[in-house]
Order: sequence, then C-alpha cells, then structure tokens
Amino acid sequence: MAELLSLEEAVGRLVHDGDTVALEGFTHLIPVAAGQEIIRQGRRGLTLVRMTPDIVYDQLIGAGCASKLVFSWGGNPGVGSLHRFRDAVQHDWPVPLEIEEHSHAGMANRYVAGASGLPFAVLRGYTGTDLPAQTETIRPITCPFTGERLTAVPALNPDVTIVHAQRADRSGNVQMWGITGVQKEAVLAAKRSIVTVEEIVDELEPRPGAVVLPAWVVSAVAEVPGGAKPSYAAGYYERDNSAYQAWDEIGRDREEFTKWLNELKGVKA
Amino acid sequence: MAELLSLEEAVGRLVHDGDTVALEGFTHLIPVAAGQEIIRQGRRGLTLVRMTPDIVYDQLIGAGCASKLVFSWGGNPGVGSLHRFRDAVQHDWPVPLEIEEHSHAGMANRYVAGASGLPFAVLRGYTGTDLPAQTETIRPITCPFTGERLTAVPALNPDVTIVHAQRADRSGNVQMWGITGVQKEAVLAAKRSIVTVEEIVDELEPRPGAVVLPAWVVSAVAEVPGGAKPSYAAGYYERDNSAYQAWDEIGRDREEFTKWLNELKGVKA
Amino acid sequence: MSTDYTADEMMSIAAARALGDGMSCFVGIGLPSKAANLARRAHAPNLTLIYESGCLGAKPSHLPLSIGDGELADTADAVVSVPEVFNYWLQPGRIDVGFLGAAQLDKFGNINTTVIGSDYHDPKVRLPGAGGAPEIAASCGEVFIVLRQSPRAFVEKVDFVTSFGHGTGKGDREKLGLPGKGPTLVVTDLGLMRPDPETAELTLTELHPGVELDQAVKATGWTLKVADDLKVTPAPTEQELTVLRELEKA
Amino acid sequence: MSTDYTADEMMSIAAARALGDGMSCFVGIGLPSKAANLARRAHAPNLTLIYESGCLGAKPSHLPLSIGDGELADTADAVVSVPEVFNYWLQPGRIDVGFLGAAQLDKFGNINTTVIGSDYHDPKVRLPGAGGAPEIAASCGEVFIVLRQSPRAFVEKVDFVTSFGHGTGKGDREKLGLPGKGPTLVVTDLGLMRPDPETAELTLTELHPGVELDQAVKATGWTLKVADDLKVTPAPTEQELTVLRELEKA
Repeated sequence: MAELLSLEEAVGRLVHDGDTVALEGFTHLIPVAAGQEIIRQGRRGLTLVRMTPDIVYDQLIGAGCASKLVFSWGGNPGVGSLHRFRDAVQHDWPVPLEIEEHSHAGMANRYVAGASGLPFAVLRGYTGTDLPAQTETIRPITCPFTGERLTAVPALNPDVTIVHAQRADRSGNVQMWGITGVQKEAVLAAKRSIVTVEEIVDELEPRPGAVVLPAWVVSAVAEVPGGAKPSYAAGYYERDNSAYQAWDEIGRDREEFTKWLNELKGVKA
Repeated sequence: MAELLSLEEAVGRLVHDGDTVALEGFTHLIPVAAGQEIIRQGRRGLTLVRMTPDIVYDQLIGAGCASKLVFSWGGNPGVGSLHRFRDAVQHDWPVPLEIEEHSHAGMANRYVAGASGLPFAVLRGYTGTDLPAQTETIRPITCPFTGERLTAVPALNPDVTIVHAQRADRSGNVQMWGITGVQKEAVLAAKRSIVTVEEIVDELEPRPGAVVLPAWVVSAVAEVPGGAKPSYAAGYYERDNSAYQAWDEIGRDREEFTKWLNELKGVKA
Repeated sequence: MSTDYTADEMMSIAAARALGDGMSCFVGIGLPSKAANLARRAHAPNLTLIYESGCLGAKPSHLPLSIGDGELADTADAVVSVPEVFNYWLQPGRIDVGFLGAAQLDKFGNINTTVIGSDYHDPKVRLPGAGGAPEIAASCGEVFIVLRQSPRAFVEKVDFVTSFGHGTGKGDREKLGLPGKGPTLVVTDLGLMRPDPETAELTLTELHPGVELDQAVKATGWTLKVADDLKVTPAPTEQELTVLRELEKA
Repeated sequence: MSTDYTADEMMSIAAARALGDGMSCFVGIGLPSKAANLARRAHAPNLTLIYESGCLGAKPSHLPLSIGDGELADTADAVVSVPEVFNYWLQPGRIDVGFLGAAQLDKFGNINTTVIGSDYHDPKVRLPGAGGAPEIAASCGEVFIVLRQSPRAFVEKVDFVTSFGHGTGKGDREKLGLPGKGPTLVVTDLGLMRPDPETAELTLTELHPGVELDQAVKATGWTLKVADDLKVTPAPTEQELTVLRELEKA
C-alpha cells in the first residue's frame, strides 16, 4: 500500500546502489525531479532502463550513477544527441557504460511481460536488422501451432520504477492522463515503485483517458509540483523547449556539465 | 472505413454460412439484436466464438445456426444453465454442436494474439487441469531465456466480430464505456466487423473510461437502439433480469423454444 | 429474535470472516461475491474486490447479480479490459485471495465446473465450464471455496479437474510450479474444512453451532477426516446478520 | 515572388504528395511529421496520422516538436498505451504507410540510426538508436523515407542495419517473411528515388525543378542509377507553399 513520502525519503528508502531502475515517460510526464534526486543522493552502479532516455538520463549518466543502460532510443527530442551518453559510450567518461539496445516494440513488450508475470514476450520484431547480433536478449521462438519463427524478448522487472503523474489521492491511488506511454506496465513490472505527482487531492474525479494505478501496487507517492519540468504535465504546464535546447550546450562539454552538476548538488547542501 | 448500414443489410453482407463469428460482450453491451438477426436470416454452419455465451448464443444454437462453439463459460448469468446449449451437446438437437473449450484467461489471450497479428499467445494457464487433454488448442511452450514451461494458445481471428456500443459518429468512429471486456481485441482480431450502437451522434465527446474504435478498423455500423436488451447499456438502460429468468423456462423445453423461434422469425415475415 | 439465522447465512458470514482488512480478493460470482461484499461492509472496509469483468476495487452498494453489473464498474477504482485483468492483475500473483464456488469439489480441493459424468463428450450434465477459475486457483496467494455441502457435491475425486486444488495430495502444486498456496479453506453450510498440513486432504476443522458431526460426515462423499481439535464456529453476531440482510435487501 | 521556394520546402512538398487521402500513416518525427501534416492540410484531409506515443488519428494544428507533444493527444481520435500502439495497431499490418527519416541510407533502402563506424562497441558516432523504426519498416504496407541527400548519408552499405529495407536486393524481404513492401519511395532535397522493380536498388526517378542530374549523382555515395524516363517533379504550387509556411509558423 502506497506511503506518502517526501521525494528525498522515497529515493533514500527505495533506490539502492546497484539497482535496476526505470524512470519512464514518453516525452510527457518525465520524472525529472526524481532523477535529479538520485544524482543528489549519489547512487552508483545503477542499471538504468528506459525506452527513450533523454536529458535526465544524460544527467544521471554524466554524474556517474549508471553502469548500464537498457534502451531503444536515446536522444534529446527535437534537439539532437545526448552528449553525456555519447561520452560514456565512446570514452568511458566518467565511468564505462554498458548498453543493451532494443527497439521500442521490443522494450514495450519486455515491460508487458514483466507486468504480466511472464518470463518473456513474443513479437514480430528485429527481423533482418543487426540488433540481434549485438543484443543477447533477442532470441528466436517457434509457434507451437503454425511452426512460424518469431522473436522473443525477456521480461523487464526493474527493482524500482519511477514515474510522474498528475494526481494522487490521500490513500495513494494515482491518476494520470494524456500520453501515458508504458508507465502502467513499468510500474506493474517493478518490485518497488515511486510515483511523483503534481498534487495530492481529496478525490480523483474520473477524467477521459485517465489511467489509474491503485495504491496497492505503488510503494510510495511523493508530491513534487513541477516534478516533470522541463517536460510537460497535461493540465499543469507546457514543455519548456528552450531548456532542452539549453541542455545541448551544457551536455556537450565536460566542464560545463561539471559546473551544472555541482550546482545541482549544491542546491541541497 | 466503416459504412453506416441497417442491421439487416450489415448481417446480410458480412455474415456468411460457415463463418467463424464472435458476438462479444461481458454481461454489458451484449449484441443481442444482431444475434437474432443472424437467426432471422437463417445462417448455418457457423463456428460461434465467445468467452461467455449466454442466452443469445442459446438462441443461435437452438435455432441450428451453429456447428461449433468456442468458449470458456456458457451459462445464463445469475440464473443457471443454457438448456439449448446442453441439448445440442448432449442430444445433438437440432444439430450436433462441436465444442472447443478454454478458460477465460486463455480465450482473452487468444483474442489478444489475434488483435496483435501473432499466431499465438503465452500465458500461465490450464496447469494441472483436464482441459488440455480435451482441447487441442492448448500446448506447452518453453521460455527461450529461462527454460520455464508455459502454455501457448493459438490466435483467434474471427471472420466477423459483432459488438454493441453506446455511440458512433457519422464517420463510423465508435465509442463505448463501462465494462468493455474483450471487445476491442475481438474487433481488431477479426477480418470484418459490425458494431451496433444505441445512437449515431454528430460528435463523440470524450468520456471517462471510454474505448474508441476508429472507423478505419470497423466494417459496418448499424444504429439499433436497445440492441443490447435484455442486457444493459451503461447510460441508456438497465439489465432486464426478469428476461434472463424468463429465458430459463423457454429454453428448457424444445416446444416452448420452437414457439419462441417461430415468433422471432415471424416478426420479419 | 434477531439472532436466529439460517445455515446459508452462517455460511456467508463464516466465509466473510476469512477475509481480512487490507487484503485483495478476486471474487467469483454467487456465494463468493456475497461473502466478499459482506466482509467489506462488516469488518474489512479496505478489502479490495476484483472482478473478472475488469473492475478493480469495486464497492457495490447492493449485491451484484453477475460479474459484469454496471454497479461494479461505477464504483471501481479502475475498470480495465478483460485481457488486462487476467494478464496484469491476476497472473503475476498480485492478488491475495481467490474466492471461488464449485459444482463438485473433491477431497484434495480440486474443483469441477465442466461436466458431471466420466465421458467429457457424452456427459451426464454439461456445466458452464471454466470461466476464470483455473487461473484464479493457480495464481492467487491462496484460495477460499464456498459451497453447500452434499455427497453429490463433495466427492472422492472430481469427474473433471476444471481448477487445480492440491491434485492427488501434498506437493503436487509445487511439482507443477503453481505459485499460490491453493485452497486453504472450504466454507460450507455445515462447517469449515482445511487441507491437512501433512496430506493436503480436506479435513473438518470447525462445525457451525448446532450442527452435529454426523451431519457433516453424511454430507461428504468421502470418508471425512476430522481435526483433533474440532471447534465450533462462533455464531453470527447481530451486526453481521444486520449487515448481511441489508446487503441482500439492497 | 510567392513561388520562390527552398530545396527543403520542395522536399517536404514532394514527400507530402506521396500520401493519398484516406490512407493511414505511422509518422516518424522531424521531416516525416512535417510532410504528413502538410499532406493532411493540403490535399488529404482524411489521412490518419499515427504516432508511436499512442496517438491514433492525431490532427495537430501546429507542427509537433516531438512524437509525444500534448497537441497530438488532445486532437487524437484515441490515445492508447505504447505497447498497444505497437502490438494492436502497427504489428498486424493495419497501417498503409510508415514514414521514416534516417541518418544513413543505403542503395537497398536499409536504414541506419544506430552507429556510424564499423565497430558497434567503439563507434565513430553513437546515434540515438532504433526507436520504433525496425518494426515500422517491417510491418507497414509500404515505407516512405525522407532525408537530405549527401554522400555521407547515402552510402553503398549502411554501417548498421537498424531498419531493414530490401536487404541485399530483390526478394530478401520475402525470404525473411516481412509482410510489408518495404521502402517504395525516398524523397530528398534533390529528387525522388524508387527501388528498381528488378533489383530493388534505389534509382533516381525524378529530379526537383532546377536540380542538375550531376548534383544528385555527386550527392549519392554509390553509383546512382537513373531511370530511363527521368522526370521532373512538378514545382510547388502556391497553395502548397502557403499551407507549408502556415504550418511552420503556427
């Protein structure tokens, strides 16, 4: 049953060195504040999982929190590359970063398998591409009825999944709407979960297109207004496109990045 | 792209003798009027598919439309048995009825596979039960990563799926809400589909919990107010529990049933 | 007098008592649904009810007639699709208790709701079939079963295993890799049975007040074993009866 | 004069023209999204746009910056989960056209968005990766690709096959059992290429007005074949340019 905690407490209790951690979000509702709290608390050796690692993953990687990234598309959406990610892959800076690379369809199905308590998922995917040669977690499987060859991918079951949502009630039931991506699956696939929300309300009135995560599948809820900035939260604030552009300059340069990182950590000190 | 047709025309054009036909609905929004139109038009040799065949399936079976039933729970919900179904299975009346029997989890996953363009689905199911010994479409499958044994079931891809929904717009986009069961999957899995609706409106205003089927995955929409009676349509009418009870008396007796059937057909003559 | 009660009322109340507050329960229709709704009203306000129609956290104000009543959707925390309720909610073992009925039950807690008679293709009675039960029985943390006791219903060996209980005895579930504990409690109109810790055979552990041991033995189609410390179920309280009767009236 | 236009404008307009009214199109971000939105405004009001963020039938009033803009969800016929968009909508082959960009493209229409350089583990340039493209390229009825032409982008053989086009030539897709036709059109700032019907090698079939053949040949990293009946793309109409410029401004 979900506990209402501060973000600091939630990350402190639920995210440990060496954990496999998914901070999910598909352009919308990215749990940026939670990612930066992980940096502040200095976690190390994380296996980070996300379909679309963007600037908060660039920050986590640049800060040396991660030793591995499992992903399907790593970029600064609408801007370009993730320079800290590139620097880690190409020059082991600040620490080496192992990668496990999939397609979106594969990653989405890995979360579905995880949420479903199955060890693997089946899809029509990766055929003819060079990905299976590089990624051990893509294997063939044969249909027991038709003999047809398909592709299997193993379940993803993060130690902890973190997502951001618009609202929770005081019991910890969570409501999100708009583009909700793979967040339900990522939370249900995880052993533990943290949801940061724009606000905690007395009652979650029903809304079109809303996804509800009952309190009994969430470990902790933390009220963090603006916790998805510079991404957006439908009904609350718009995407700050200039912040994504500005990140390109910061992320491009180790010194600039280090300055940014010290400031981030300084915020707490 | 969905055509707006009369129910008579839609069934006439899209449901053929020998077809595999799914009329789906989970207590709510049962496409009863469409099932009775199939009886009126005298279809024969149908393979009927449904998770929860209830009284409209009893009627189709008693009328001799079906040669096979694929299902997971056949009963008159809240009342008892389906006597026409029993009579067909136990005494071949009016024609023999072959059965292919699954669990709900299996059937639901068969539709999911069908909707997903996959030949099969994987689940943790049927273990230890006597169902696999009777049902050829339940087979073991091994996880290519863990070696674990699981169960595979083949995709269901009906020739035509029929569902009932609350609304469609004039372009044929369909909206349903409340308990929507496996209807989206059943429509997406089918080669053709008919949706009967309570009303056709100018615009589908967004509603909490609504499922939308875009017009381009529906073959025909027919406006049939009350088309789910005696089941219910949330926002339109309640379930007529007495009609389900009354069916017990009619369905129990071949003569009573035949009288009922003649009346149904007479309605059209 | 208000503490007069029927055997059916005793059964529903005893079944309801087994559900603790804060648990999650996958609810079969009929007797299980009555017991689960009674529990939520009487002593377990935070019991989460899950129905296979896709209703998570339903809080019906009156007893639903089917697993798909509109009231279940209207009062639910979330309504999800039927594939989702089985795949994301039941299958991973998130749900504490599966609460099931049965047409036939055998001494190892195996359930038959498929056919009566030994020939599947030429049955004496064709029953409705499996529904959600096989996977509920497999995947929930534990399984409670509620049904009226009679020698026709309580048989040595079921004609057809629709839902696996303890198979042919202790250890069979583990051999098959079934995650849940399987049936841990059977509630009838006469008393309670639980699997023997050594053999998994259903054993009478409690009689309802006023029921003779002999009645329970005669209403069982196998030689019923009786626990050494056979107890008597506490009689329904006035509050339990009041809540049950209000629920049935509403 | 209003019929002056840039090479990029010509590219977007030529790409948009390829999308017919009533089609469904799985839209990649960037140039494909611009072309698809232009088509919907200019000549194909019933073009259904599908974005991998789960937006089915999006009708954005301005150009989305990412595949997950709020505008896409607000204007969509339905917003579904990301697993659903890939499993229920893309995978079964319901979608007519997949519209993709590329970092590198080879003469058989194979796409690379993973790494530049021959060593995956020590790349010259690490690109963003696959995203939805491998399955879009596999499952859509056909694939259109739009990107600016240069010898670095148009290579004899891609360093990494992220998304399969025609492999090593005609018949490779059939051998692998890929359902869609694969790339049928490449639109660049210089002209159009289509796979040769015999060999599946990308062949120049149209030059944009004012572009010399030599420019196109020099901007291609393989020995570019030219169709016997090489045509000239019709110049953008005033209406096309007006709509495109409004779209970019909005």
